[in-house]
Amino acid sequence: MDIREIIARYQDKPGGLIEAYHAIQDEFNYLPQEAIREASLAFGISEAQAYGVATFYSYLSVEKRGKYIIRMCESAPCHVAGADELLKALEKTLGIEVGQTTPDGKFTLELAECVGQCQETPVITINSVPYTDMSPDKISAVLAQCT
Amino acid sequence: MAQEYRIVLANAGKIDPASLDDYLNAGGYKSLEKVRTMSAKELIDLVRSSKLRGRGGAGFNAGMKWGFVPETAPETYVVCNLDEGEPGTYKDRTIVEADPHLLLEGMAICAHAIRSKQGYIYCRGEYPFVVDHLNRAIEQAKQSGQLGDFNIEVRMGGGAYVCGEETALIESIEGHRGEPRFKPPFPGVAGLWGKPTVVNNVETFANLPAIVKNGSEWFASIGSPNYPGTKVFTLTGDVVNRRPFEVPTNTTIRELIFDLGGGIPNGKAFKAVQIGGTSGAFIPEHLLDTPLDFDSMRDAGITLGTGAVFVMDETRDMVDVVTRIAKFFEHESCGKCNPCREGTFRSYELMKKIKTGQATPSDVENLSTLSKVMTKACLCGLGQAAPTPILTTLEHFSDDYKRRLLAAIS
Amino acid sequence: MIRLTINGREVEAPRGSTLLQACQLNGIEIPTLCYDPDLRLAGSCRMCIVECKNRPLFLASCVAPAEEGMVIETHSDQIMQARRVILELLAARHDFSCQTCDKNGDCTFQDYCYEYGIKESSFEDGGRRIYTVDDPNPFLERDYNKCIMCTRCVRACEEITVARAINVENRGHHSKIAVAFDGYLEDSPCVFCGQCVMVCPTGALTSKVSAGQGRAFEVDRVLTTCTYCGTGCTLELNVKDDRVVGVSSNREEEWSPVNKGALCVKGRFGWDFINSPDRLTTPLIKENGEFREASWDEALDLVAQRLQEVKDQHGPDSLAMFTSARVTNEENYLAQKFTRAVLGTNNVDHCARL
Amino acid sequence: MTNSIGELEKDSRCIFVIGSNPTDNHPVIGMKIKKNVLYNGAKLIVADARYTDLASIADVYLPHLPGSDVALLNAMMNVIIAEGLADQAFIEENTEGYEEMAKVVSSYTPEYAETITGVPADDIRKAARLYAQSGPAAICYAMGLTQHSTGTDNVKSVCNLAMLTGNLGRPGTGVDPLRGQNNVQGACDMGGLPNVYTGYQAVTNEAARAKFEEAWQVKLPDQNGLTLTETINKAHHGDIKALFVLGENPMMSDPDLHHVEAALKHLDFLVVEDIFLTETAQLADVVLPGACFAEKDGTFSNTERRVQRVRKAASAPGQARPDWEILCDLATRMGYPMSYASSEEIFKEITSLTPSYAGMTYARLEGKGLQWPCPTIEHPGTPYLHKDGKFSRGKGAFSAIEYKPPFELPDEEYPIVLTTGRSLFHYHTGTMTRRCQALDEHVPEAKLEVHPELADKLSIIEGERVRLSTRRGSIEITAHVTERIVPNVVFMPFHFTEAAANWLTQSDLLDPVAKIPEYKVSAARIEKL
Repeated sequence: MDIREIIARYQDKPGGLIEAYHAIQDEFNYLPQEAIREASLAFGISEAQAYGVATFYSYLSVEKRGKYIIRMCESAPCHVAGADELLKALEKTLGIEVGQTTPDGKFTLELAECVGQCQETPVITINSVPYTDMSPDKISAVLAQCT
Repeated sequence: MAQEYRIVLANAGKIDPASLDDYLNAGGYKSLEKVRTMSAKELIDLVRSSKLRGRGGAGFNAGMKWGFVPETAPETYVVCNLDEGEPGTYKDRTIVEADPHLLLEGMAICAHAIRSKQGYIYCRGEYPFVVDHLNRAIEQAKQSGQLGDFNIEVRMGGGAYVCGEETALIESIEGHRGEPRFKPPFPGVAGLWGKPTVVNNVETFANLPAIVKNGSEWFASIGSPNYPGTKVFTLTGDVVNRRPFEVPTNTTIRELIFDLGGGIPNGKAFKAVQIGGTSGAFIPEHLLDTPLDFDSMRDAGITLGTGAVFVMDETRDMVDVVTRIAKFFEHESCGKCNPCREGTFRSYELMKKIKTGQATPSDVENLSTLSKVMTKACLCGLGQAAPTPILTTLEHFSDDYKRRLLAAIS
Repeated sequence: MIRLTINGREVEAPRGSTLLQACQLNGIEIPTLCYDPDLRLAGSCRMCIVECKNRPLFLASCVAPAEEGMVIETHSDQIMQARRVILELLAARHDFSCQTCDKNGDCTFQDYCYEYGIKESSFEDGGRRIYTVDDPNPFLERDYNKCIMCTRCVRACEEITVARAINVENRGHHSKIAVAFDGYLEDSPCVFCGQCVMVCPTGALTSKVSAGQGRAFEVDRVLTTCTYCGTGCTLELNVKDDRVVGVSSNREEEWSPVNKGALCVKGRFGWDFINSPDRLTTPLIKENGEFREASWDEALDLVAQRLQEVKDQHGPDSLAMFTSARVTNEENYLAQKFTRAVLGTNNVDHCARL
Repeated sequence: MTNSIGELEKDSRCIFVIGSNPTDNHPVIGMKIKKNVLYNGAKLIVADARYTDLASIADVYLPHLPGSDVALLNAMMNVIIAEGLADQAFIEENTEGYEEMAKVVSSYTPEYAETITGVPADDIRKAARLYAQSGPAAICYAMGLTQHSTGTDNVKSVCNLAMLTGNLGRPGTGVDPLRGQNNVQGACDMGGLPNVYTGYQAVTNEAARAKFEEAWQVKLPDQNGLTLTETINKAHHGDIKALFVLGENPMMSDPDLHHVEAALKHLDFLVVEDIFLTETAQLADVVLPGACFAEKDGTFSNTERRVQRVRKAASAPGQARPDWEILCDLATRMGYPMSYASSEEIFKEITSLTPSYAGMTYARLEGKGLQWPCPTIEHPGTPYLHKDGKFSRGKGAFSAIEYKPPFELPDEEYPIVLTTGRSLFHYHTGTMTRRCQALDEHVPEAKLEVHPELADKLSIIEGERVRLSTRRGSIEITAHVTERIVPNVVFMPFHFTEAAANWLTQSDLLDPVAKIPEYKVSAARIEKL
C-alpha cells in the first residue's frame, strides 16, 4: 500500500500521527523518510516535529529493519530469569549483535523493556507476538516458525 | 490463610471474553443502566463515598478526581490508562483479556459522571492483540447500543514507559512526543486537547460496575478502611505461583508471597521483594507484615504502585538487579527535565561503576545525593521514583554495595 | 493580591502570578535556564525550584502558581544543593571551552556555574557524548557539545519565527536538538533569523559572522534601527574599538516596539558590509574616464560649480535630485530642501516605487 | 499602513495578503502573521502567482495571473455585495461613491473573473466570504500589487474592499502597504517627492509654499517636479542636464537599464553620493563617500509610520561623512548657508514645519518611538488611522475601477510572463547584502523560478543555465524548477548585477498616476543555451 494512502486513513483523526506511524510500520517495518515528510504535511506539523515524534518511541524506527523484529526483554524480572544468557544465545544463533539486521534482511534484534508477560520469564517478542518462558535451547524452534 | 477476593476478576475464566452475551448474562451493563437514572452529582457522590482510590499508583480518590471537572465544561474526555509499562506488571492486560466489557462499562459510567461523549483507551504498544480484542468488544457494545452516545477509541502507544504518566499519555494521544506536562493545570481542568479529562487506570474503571451495583458501603467495607476494596497483584521473580492475584487490601505482603504465592521455590530463602513495579521500593524481610494498602505502605516508606510483586531469593545480588533497573530508567527517561535526563544516565553510570568494583565510597555518596535530589526536583513521577530502588537498597541491603566497594579497595 | 511568605518575609503578588513572578516582583532572584518570558513555559530545567512548606516536592517556580499563605524558601540548603547537583549534571555534558567561546562573559550557564561554585562535575567518569560540529551554513554555529537542552531555541523557532525547523529528537539522554532527519539547517525550513542564537543561554548557538571578533564584555551595544526593509526592527550594533563586530537585539518592548528583539537573517547576520574593503573612503573625480581620489574641498567645489553652471545655463528645472529611501529623515529633509531652496526645482524623488 | 504591525499578530482575525511575500521581504511581519494564523486561529487569504510560504498555510490561496488584481478584487466585492455581506452601516455613514462602484463591480461575477485571473470562481467566493465574515480583517499588500501599469487602480480596489466591509478604523483592520525599504516612509514624509514638502504639504498649495519660503528664506518653485522615472526619460531627451543621486542605484533598480544607462550617460553632470561604488556611481563624474546607517545619528520612519532613532555606533571609514553634513557643506558652497550642529537640530526644523511630526522630539522618540500623526507634544501618536470611520477628507471615497490588462501580455514571440521581486537573503540592488559575506555565500546568484510543466515543455532541468529575453534585452540565468509558481509565469529577483532583472523590464508605460513601472509583468521568452 502506498504511504500516502496509509496516512490518509488517519489524517482526520485528531492526534492520529502515531497511529499512522504504526500503520506504516505494519507495512514497511520502519518509517521511511518519505513517510515522515508525508505525515508532517498531512497533520500540519513541521518535519522536525514529525521526526521528533518518530524518534521518541522505541517501537518506531527510522532505520530500515528486517522482516522479523525480535525484541528481547531485559527488564528486571526477565533479567533475573536469565535474559543475559538468552541474549547471548540469540546473538550467536542469528550471527548479529543487538541493533543489527541479518544480512538477508530477515531478522533484526533489538532490546526491549518489559513487554508485560512477566508471568513466564524470560520473554522475547517476534513482530509483537510474545514467546514466554524462553531459554537458549528453544531459540531454534521459535526462529524456525519465521518463514 | 489469606484468600483471593474477586471484584475486577470476578468473571475471569467464567465467561467467554469474546462474548457480549456472556457478559450480559453475568449482569453486565446493568450498572450503566442504573447510573443513567442518576444525576452526575449523585454518581460522583456515590463513587467518592465508596472511597475507591486510583489503582494506577497515585492512589487519589476517584470520585474527587471526577469532581474537579467543571460542571459546565462543554467537552470532556474519559481516558483509560492501559499503558501498563511497569516491569513485572500485567494486571491490566489480565483484566482486559478476561473481561473487556467490564472496562468499557466502567468508562461509560465515568462518562456519565463528567458528561463525556468520547473516551480513549491508551494501550501500550506491546499489546497489539489487546487492541484487537478491545476493538472487537467496542464494536459489539456499539452495535448493541450499550454505550449509548459514548464513543470509545483505542490508541496504541509506541513503547515509552513515561507514557504511563497521565500527562505524557495525553500528549501521546495528541500525537506528540510523550513528554509530561507540568502540573497544574491538572487534566481534570485542562487535559486532552486542553479540555477537562479524567484519566484512570483499567483497574479503577473495572471496579465501578460493582460499586454501582452493590453500593458504596459494600465497597468501603472491604479490605483496609482507608484504601478499601481489592487490589490485583502480579507475582514475578523467585516465587512459586507467578500469576495474578486479586486480594483485599488488608492482606499483608507476607500473606501474598507465602500464602498465595507459594513462597520461594527450590528451598531458597527470601531476600527482598520489590513492590509496585520497577520504580518501587525493595523491601526486606522485616517489613513483610505491612498490609497492601496505600497508606500503610506509604507509612512504611513504600509506594503501592501498580501491583507488581517482584520476589528475589537469597542468591540475588541487589547491586546487579538495581544496575539493571538503573539502565531501564536511563532508557525510559523522556529527556525533558534536566535532573531526570542527566540523572538517570549518571545513576546508571555510577551503578555500573559499583557493580564492576571500581567505585569508591564517595561515588556511593554522590549517587545517594543525586538520588535524593531527583526524588524532589524532577518534573514527573518517573524521575521522582527512579531513584527509589537505589535509595531503598542502599538503606536495606547496604552489604551488597559494601562488598563491591571492598573489592575496589583491595 | 495574595499574600505569601518568601524567605521569611511576607510579600504580596497579584493573583495568578507564578512563584517566579512573585519572587521577581519582590526583588528575589531565582536562577532560570529554560524560562523565557516570551515563550511558552517548559518547566524543565528545574533550576528555579523552590521549597514550599508542607509540599513533599520542590516546586519549579516558573510554572508553579503562587497561592495565598504559601511559605516558600528559595535559597535553603536543600535547594542550593539541588541546584548544584543540577548544574553538575549539566556541566558533565557541557564542553567548557570558555577560553575560545564567543559567549564567554555573556553565558547564563557560566554565570550560574560561577555563582554556585561548580568547578568540575562529580559525574564525569563516563564522559559526555561528543557531537560533531559541521553545519555548513554560513550564519549559525551549532555546537551541541555546549547544549544544555533548555529547548528555548526550539520554542523560539516555533513561536517567534514560526519556521519550525528544529525540534527535539530521540529520547532521554540521547535527545538532542535537531532538524528533521538530523540534517543540516540548509535543508530545513530554517530562515537563519538567529532567534535561536538570541535565546540560547550557552555558547551552543552563536553567529559565525561575528565569531572571534569580540565578546560581550568587550563590546558596546548601540541600539539603532535596522537599515533593510520597512518593518523598522530595532537592533543593537556591537562595537569594539570603533568597529561594528556583530548584532544583538534588545528584547524589551520598550526598546524594540516592533520586533521585541526578533530579527531576520539580514538584520542579524547582514552587518559586515559596514566594514567592507569596498567602502568609499574618499571623494572621487572622474578624469578621462578614470576615477581619481580627491579632497572634499576639491570635489565639493567642483560639484557646486558644475551644478551652478547647469542651473545658470539651462534653468533650475534642468537639475534633479534622487534622494534615498535608505538615508535618514533628516537627510531626506535636507536633500529636498537643498533641491528646492538651492537648486530651485521640485525635481526631487526617490525609489519609493521601485 | 493604516494600522500597526503588532495588530497583525493578535487583533486581526483575517488577513488578506495580496501581492506581498512578507516572510521573504518583511520577515518579522511574516513571522507575526504566521503566528496569528497557526497558533491564534486567524484566517489567511493569499493572492499571488507564487506559492509563497504564507500561501502554504493559507485558508484560501488564489494564484491569480500577474496583472489581474482588479478583476480579482472586483469579483470578491461582487460576491460580498451579492450575498449581502457588505457593511451597510459603515458605507452609509462613512463613505461616498458606493453606487458607482457597485455598478461596475456587478458585472465582475466570479465566473467572469475566473477567465481573467485563472482562479476558480468558487475560490474567489470562498475568499470573499472569509474576508467579509471573519473580521476584523486586514489587507496587506506590497509591490506585487503596486508595480503594475494599473498600480493605482489596484490600490484603490483594495481600499474599496476594506471600506465595503467596514474594515477600517479599528484594531486588526486596515489597508496595510508593507513598504520595502527602511526609510521609504520617511523619504516620502520628508518631502522627497516632486509634488509635496514634508508631511505631504503640496508644493502647489500657496499657503504651504509660503510657509516653507518663510522658513527657508528663499523663493520656491510652484510647479510639481519630475518623478524619478520621468527624470530618467527627460535625461534621455536631454531636458535634464545634471543629476544628484543620493544613495540610490537606478542602474540596478530602474526599469529597462539600457534606457537608464543611455540617459545617465547623456547627462552633462552626474554626482553620486553613496557608501559603495555602485553601478550608478561608476557612471558619475563625481562620487562622494557617505556614512552608512551605523555611522550617523538620525531617525527612520517605518511602514507603520513609527519614527525611531538611528544612533551612531562607529566612525565612518576614511573621509566618508554623513550625508547631511555633505549636503550642508555643498549648499553653503552654492551660496545658501546651511549649518546644523546635529541631526537633532535638523529634526527640530522638520517638526516645526510638519504638522504630523509636530509633537515629536528626540527625547520622546527615545524608547518606542512615535507613530504619526503626532501633532502635539502631549499626543501619544497614532497606532491606527481612520478611527471610528473618520477619513481625513471627510468621507471615504469608493472608486469605480474597471479591469485593464497589463501593458505587455504574452504573445507568440514572448509567450511567458516574467515577474520580478526579492529574496529573503538580499536587499534591493544588492549594494549592501552582496557585500555581506554570509548572505552572499548563502545565495550567490539569481535563480529563475520555472514551473515543472514549463520546464518540461522547454526541456529545462534544475540548475541549467538559460537565456531569458524580453523586448528590452536578454540575460543568462540559472533555472530553478519549482512548483511554487504558476505554470506560465517565471520569477526572478533583481538584486544581482550579474543578471540584473531590469535589463528586461519596460519603462514605456508607467502607471498614469503613480508613475510606477510594471515590474510584475513583462512578456518574456526562455531559450536553452
